[in-house]
Amino acid sequence: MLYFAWVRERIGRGSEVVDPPGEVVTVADLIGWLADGSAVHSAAFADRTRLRAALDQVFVPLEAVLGSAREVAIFPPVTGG
Amino acid sequence: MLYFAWVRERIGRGSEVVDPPGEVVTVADLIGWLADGSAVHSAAFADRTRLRAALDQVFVPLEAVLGSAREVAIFPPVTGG
Amino acid sequence: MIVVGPARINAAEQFAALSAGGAGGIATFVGLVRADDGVATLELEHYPGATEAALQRLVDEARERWGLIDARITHRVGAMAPGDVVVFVGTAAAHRAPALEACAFLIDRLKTDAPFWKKETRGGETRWVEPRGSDDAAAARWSV
Amino acid sequence: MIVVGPARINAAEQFAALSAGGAGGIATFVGLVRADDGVATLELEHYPGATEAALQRLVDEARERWGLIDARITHRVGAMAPGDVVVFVGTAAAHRAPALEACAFLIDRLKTDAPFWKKETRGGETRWVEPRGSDDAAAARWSV
Repeated sequence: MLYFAWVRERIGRGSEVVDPPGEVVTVADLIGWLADGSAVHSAAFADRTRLRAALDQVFVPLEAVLGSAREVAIFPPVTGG
Repeated sequence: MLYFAWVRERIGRGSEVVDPPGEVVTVADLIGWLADGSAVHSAAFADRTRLRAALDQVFVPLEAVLGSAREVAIFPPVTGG
Repeated sequence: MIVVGPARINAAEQFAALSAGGAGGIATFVGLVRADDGVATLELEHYPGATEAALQRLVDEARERWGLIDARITHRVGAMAPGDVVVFVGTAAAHRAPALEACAFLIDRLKTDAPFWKKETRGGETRWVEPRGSDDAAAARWSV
Repeated sequence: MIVVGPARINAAEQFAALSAGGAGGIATFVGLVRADDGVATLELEHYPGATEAALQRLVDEARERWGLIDARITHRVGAMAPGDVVVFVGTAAAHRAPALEACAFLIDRLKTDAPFWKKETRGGETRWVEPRGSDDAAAARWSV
């Protein structure tokens, strides 16, 4: 897992390695599973409408299937430029 | 009169002072009067669709009335930039 | 060419590189930290690897769509002060229309497609910048 | 600011002047003598007085229409070689959309509204450049 911007700040770290169970199929499932297991994650992920995700460095909707992705990133909407 | 680009080259000078008669009312009249009086002007003004004009430095259509304008410029379509 | 890093952006150098290709028209857009709205410092975070890949995809798409001679994006990250250049976007083409359109495309789409996040400090308070709804609309007009 | 003259145009200097006003976005367009289409020399003629007035009207219109912080047009006249900058157009605004739109407006309208004429020499032959129909269409899209 990689976290950026205020997601990173609220979780208190930029990356972590997780091993979710088989019923975690989508990015949204993964977010829910992390929130269920930790008050810190639960607070950081409280408003799902403000979360965006990438699988192996490609932007995806939260409904995307994790599949064999090795790198999952969670972050707020981007604000560059 | 001021001439620019190939109009200037064909007429052989960049400016001249003229004193048209009263029946010369528009820019087109002035062009016709100059062409009637000189083979060189007649050749330079042969294709009226390729001529543009300005009165006292403001672009006008050939049908524009000369009025009290003191500076009349005749030139091809512009090609700057 | 894509560059993402903490170094100060030299617009003149970027411009000279674009001029070298024999183009008839060069369009550029430069985004700066505004000096007039009370921001003391701006901090830019990015997603190393993914950011560069996203910018490269945009440059590749612009080059193909508008037949560009060259396209460059340089985006600064880290701490910046008012007046500093945040991003330089430049396009070079034979004629002006493709250069101008591709330049607008690149900065509009960069705003929504490239993982950067801005944190600004003003009046002693620090906050993450919220995206503007108008950015989505600007990016969407380039959909084919 | 409007400049029309024979001096070589320094894009970096122009750019620095635009950056000085505290803008959030700066858009520029630079037109160059193309190095790839066989032109040996380009000669630019203008209508002294009328040309500067036409450019000033365009800059005034752009500043008002898009609320610009600054707008600059510098156009070279006289003899030029491939790679030389013919024209520099630059706009500075608080945000990117007005800067980009005003920059495109200025160069599109300059092409049809400002009295300049180009004469090019290629392969030993000299000819006056004909206007492109697409220039009228590009200028017309800015009519209000």
